[in-house]
Amino acid sequence: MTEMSKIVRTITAIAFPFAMIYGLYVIAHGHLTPGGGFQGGAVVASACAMILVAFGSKWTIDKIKEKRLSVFESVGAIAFIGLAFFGLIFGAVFFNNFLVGNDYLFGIIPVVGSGLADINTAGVIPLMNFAVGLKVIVGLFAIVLVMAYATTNYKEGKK
Amino acid sequence: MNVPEYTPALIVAVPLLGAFLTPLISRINDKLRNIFVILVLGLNSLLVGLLAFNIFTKSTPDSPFIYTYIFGAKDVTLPVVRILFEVDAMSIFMAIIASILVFVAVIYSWSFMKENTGLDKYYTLLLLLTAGMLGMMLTGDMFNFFVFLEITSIASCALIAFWTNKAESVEAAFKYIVISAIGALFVLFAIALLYGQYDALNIAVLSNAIQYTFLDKIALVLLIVALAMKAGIVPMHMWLPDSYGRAPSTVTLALVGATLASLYGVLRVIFTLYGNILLEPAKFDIPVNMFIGWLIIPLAVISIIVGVIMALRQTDFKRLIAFAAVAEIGYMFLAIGTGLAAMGTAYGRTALEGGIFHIINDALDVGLLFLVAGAIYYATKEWSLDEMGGLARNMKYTTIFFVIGILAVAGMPPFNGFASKLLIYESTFQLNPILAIVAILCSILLLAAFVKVFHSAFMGPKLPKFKDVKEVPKSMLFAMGILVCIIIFFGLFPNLVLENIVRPVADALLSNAQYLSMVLGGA
Amino acid sequence: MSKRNLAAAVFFSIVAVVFIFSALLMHPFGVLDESDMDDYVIENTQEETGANNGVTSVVFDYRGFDTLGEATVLFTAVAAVIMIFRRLKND
Amino acid sequence: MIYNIPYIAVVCLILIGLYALVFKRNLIKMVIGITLIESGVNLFLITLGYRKGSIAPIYTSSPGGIMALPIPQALTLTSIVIGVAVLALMLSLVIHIYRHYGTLDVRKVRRLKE
Repeated sequence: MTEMSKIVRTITAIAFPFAMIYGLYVIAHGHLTPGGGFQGGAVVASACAMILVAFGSKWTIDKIKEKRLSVFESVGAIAFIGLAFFGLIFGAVFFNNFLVGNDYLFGIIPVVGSGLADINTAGVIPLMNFAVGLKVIVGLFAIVLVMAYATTNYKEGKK
Repeated sequence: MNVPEYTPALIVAVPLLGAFLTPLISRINDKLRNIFVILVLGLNSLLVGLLAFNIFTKSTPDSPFIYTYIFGAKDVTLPVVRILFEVDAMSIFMAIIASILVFVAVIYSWSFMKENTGLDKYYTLLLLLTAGMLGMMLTGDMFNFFVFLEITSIASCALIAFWTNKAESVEAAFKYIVISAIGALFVLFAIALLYGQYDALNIAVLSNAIQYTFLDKIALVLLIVALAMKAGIVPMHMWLPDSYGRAPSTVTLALVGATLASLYGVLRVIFTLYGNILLEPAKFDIPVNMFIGWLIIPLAVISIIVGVIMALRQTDFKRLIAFAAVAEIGYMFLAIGTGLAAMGTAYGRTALEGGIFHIINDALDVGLLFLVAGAIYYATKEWSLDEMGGLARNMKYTTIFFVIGILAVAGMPPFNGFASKLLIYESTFQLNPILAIVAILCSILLLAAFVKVFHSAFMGPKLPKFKDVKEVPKSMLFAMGILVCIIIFFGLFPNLVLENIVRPVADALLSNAQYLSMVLGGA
Repeated sequence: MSKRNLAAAVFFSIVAVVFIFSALLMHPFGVLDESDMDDYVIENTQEETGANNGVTSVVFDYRGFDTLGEATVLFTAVAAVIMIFRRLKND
Repeated sequence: MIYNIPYIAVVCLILIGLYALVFKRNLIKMVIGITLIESGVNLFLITLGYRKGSIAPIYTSSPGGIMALPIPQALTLTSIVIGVAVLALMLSLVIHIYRHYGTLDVRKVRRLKE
C-alpha cells in the first residue's frame, strides 16, 4: 500500500488516539458492558489498520517489524494460557476463576440483580480480557500488515 | 497406577503452551528450538501413554471406564454448562495414534526440513496441529469439537502450503481450506440445529435428549457428510491426493492423523451422539443403524475401488501412496458400515473391531510409506517414478523399510495389516460375500501397484545420475525405525493388541448407556 | 452444460432443499422449547463469576476453554499468514 | 409461517453463499461465498438465542425483565473470530495463487490433475 495524501494522514493522526482509547475502554469494561477482549481488540486493530492505509505499508513496517508483533502475540497467548494454568495451581481446576470471592483484586461479587457494578469484580475475567485483547490487537494487525507489505513489494516488480 | 485428574487437560494444554513458546525460543537458537519441540511432544506422548494405560486397565467389558474432566469447576452442575472432557477408550486410542505420528514426524523433520526457511513457524504450526487433533479426540462438547476441528484444518492447510514457491502446493492448500471451511460450517450448522432444539452442547446430554425428529436427521446427515468429506471418502476425495502429494512428508504424516481425527468424529457422532436411537425403527421399519450402515457401505466400496485403480495409474510416488490411503480409508468405512448394518450380531462386532484395528494399522503403514517417499525425495530430489531406478543399492535400509511398508499395507501375513484386514474380510463375507470378494481383490491390486513402484524405483541398474545418492541421515532412519518396530510388533502379536486395546475400544463405542451414566452420574 | 456445472447444480439443489426444510421446521422465532442451560447462566453469573455481563462470563469462565481454542485459531492464522509470506532462500 | 422469517433469511444467506461458491469461477468470489455462508450460520446461532421481549444478558443498569440467551452470543463470537482466521488464510493463499498462475480463474488454476 502506498502513502495517501496529507489530508488523510492528518485526519488519521487525529482520529487514531480516539479509536484507540475507545477500543481500550471496551476491553477494560468487558465484564460490565457489552464488549470484551475480542471486540475491543478488533477496534484497536482497525485503528492500526487505518494508520497502515493512510501512511503506507513501508512506513509502518519501518516503525514496527512483524517479528516483534509475533513476539507480542506469543506473550498475549502465554498470558491467557498462563491464567488458565494459575487456575490449576491455585484453584485445583484448569480454567478455574480463582480470584473470584477474595476482597482485593477483582474479587468483589456484585449485588445480585440490576445495578451499576464496580470495575473491581469478576475475578480473572478482566485479566483474561486484557490478555486476549493484546493478542487480538497484535494478531489482526500482523495479518493485515504482512499481507499489505507482501502485496506492495510484489507490485514493484520484485519477481 | 493413577494419574492426576487433570491429565486430559494437560494433554491439550502442553502442546498449546509449547506452540506459544516456540516463536520466543526460536529467537534464541534453532537447535534449542528443535530440542524443545521434541521434548514437548515427548512429554505429551508420555502423558497420553499414562492416561491410556490407566483407562485400558480400568476398563472391563461390562463397564468401560470414562475419564471426565470439567473445566473451571470441581463438580458437574446440572444442566451441564461447562466444557467437559470425556475420555473413553476410543478417544485415547485415537490420541495414541496421533501422538505417535506427530512424534515420529518431528524427529524426522530434524534432518528432512533442515534446508528450509521459516522453520519456527513450521514447528509452531505442527504443535498447534497436534493440539487441535488431540482436542478433537478428547473433548466431550460439540462446539469445542468444532473449534478444535478449525484449529486442525487451519494448521494443516498452512503446513500443506509450506513450500510456497511451488504452485501445486498452494493450489492443494487452497482446495483443502475450501473443503475444510465448508465442512466446518456444516458441522456448525448441525450443532446449531441440535442446540436450538435441546439447549445443550455436551455430547452425553444431547445423546440422552435426542428424539430423532426431522431436524435431528438433518443434523445427522450434515455431520456425517461434513466429517466423512474431511476424512476423504470418495465423492469428495480429490483434495486428499493433492494435499498429501504436495505437502512435505512430515506434514503428510501429521495430515494422516488429522484425517483420522475426522474419522473419529464420524464414529463419535454415530455411536455416541446418536447411539441411543440406533436400534430404533425409522422409516419403513428399517432400523436407523441399517439405514446409516447401508448408506456408508457403497461409498466405502467405491472408495476402495477408486483408490486402487487410481493408484495403479499414478507415476508420482506420493500421489500413489495417497490414493492407497483413500483405499485404506474405504476399508475402515467398510468395516464401520458393516458393523452398523449388522449391529448386535457377533460378526458386526468383529467388523467393528477389525475397523478399529485397521485405523491404527493404516496410520502406521501409510505413514511409513510416506516417510520412505520423503527419504527418496531427500536423497534424489525427485518425485516421479519414471525418473527413479536402482536405488536399492545405495539406500539399503530405506529399501527394507519400503518392503515392510508395502507388505503391511497390502495385508500380507507376518505384518499388522493382515490381522485387521482378515477381520474385515471375515465379517463382510457374512454380511454379503460380494463385498468381501471386492475387498480382497482390491487388496491384491494394491500390492500390484506397489510392486510396480518397487520395481521401477529400487530395482534395475544403477542410474548414472544417482551415483552419489547416499543413505538418508540417522534421525530419519530412526524415525522410520520407530514405525517399523511398532508394525512388526503388531504383526507378531495381533492377539495381544486385540485383547488389550481393540476390544475395550469396541466396548466403549458400543456401550452408550454406560457413557451417559459415567459422565452424568456424578451430577 | 458442463459436467462440473451439473454436479454443482445437483449438490446445490440437495443442500437447498435440506436447509429450507430445516428452516421451516424450527421452533417459532422467539419462543424457545428448552432454555435450562442458559437460564442457569443468567441466574448464577453474578454469584459464580462476579461478572455483570452474561456473555463475557460465558466466554471467559463457563466456556473459557473454547476461548482458548479461539485465541489459538487466531494465533494459528497469524503464524500461517506470516509463514506463507516468508522470505524464501532463493529470493 | 410468518414467525419463521428469520430462519428463512438465514437459509437465503447460506444459499446465496453456496451459489457463489459452486457456480462462480473467480477465486475471490468463492471466498466471498464462504464468508456469506459463515455469516448465515452466525446469524442462525444468534437467532436461536432470542426470546420474545427480552433484553441483553447484562446486569449493569439493566431495566429488568427476561434476558436473551447468553450462550449463543458467546458461540457466535467464537465463530466470528474463527471466520476471520479462515478468511485471512484463504486470501493469502489466493494472493499466492495469483502470483504463480497469473489468473484467478478456477478453470485455469489446475496444475494438479489425475
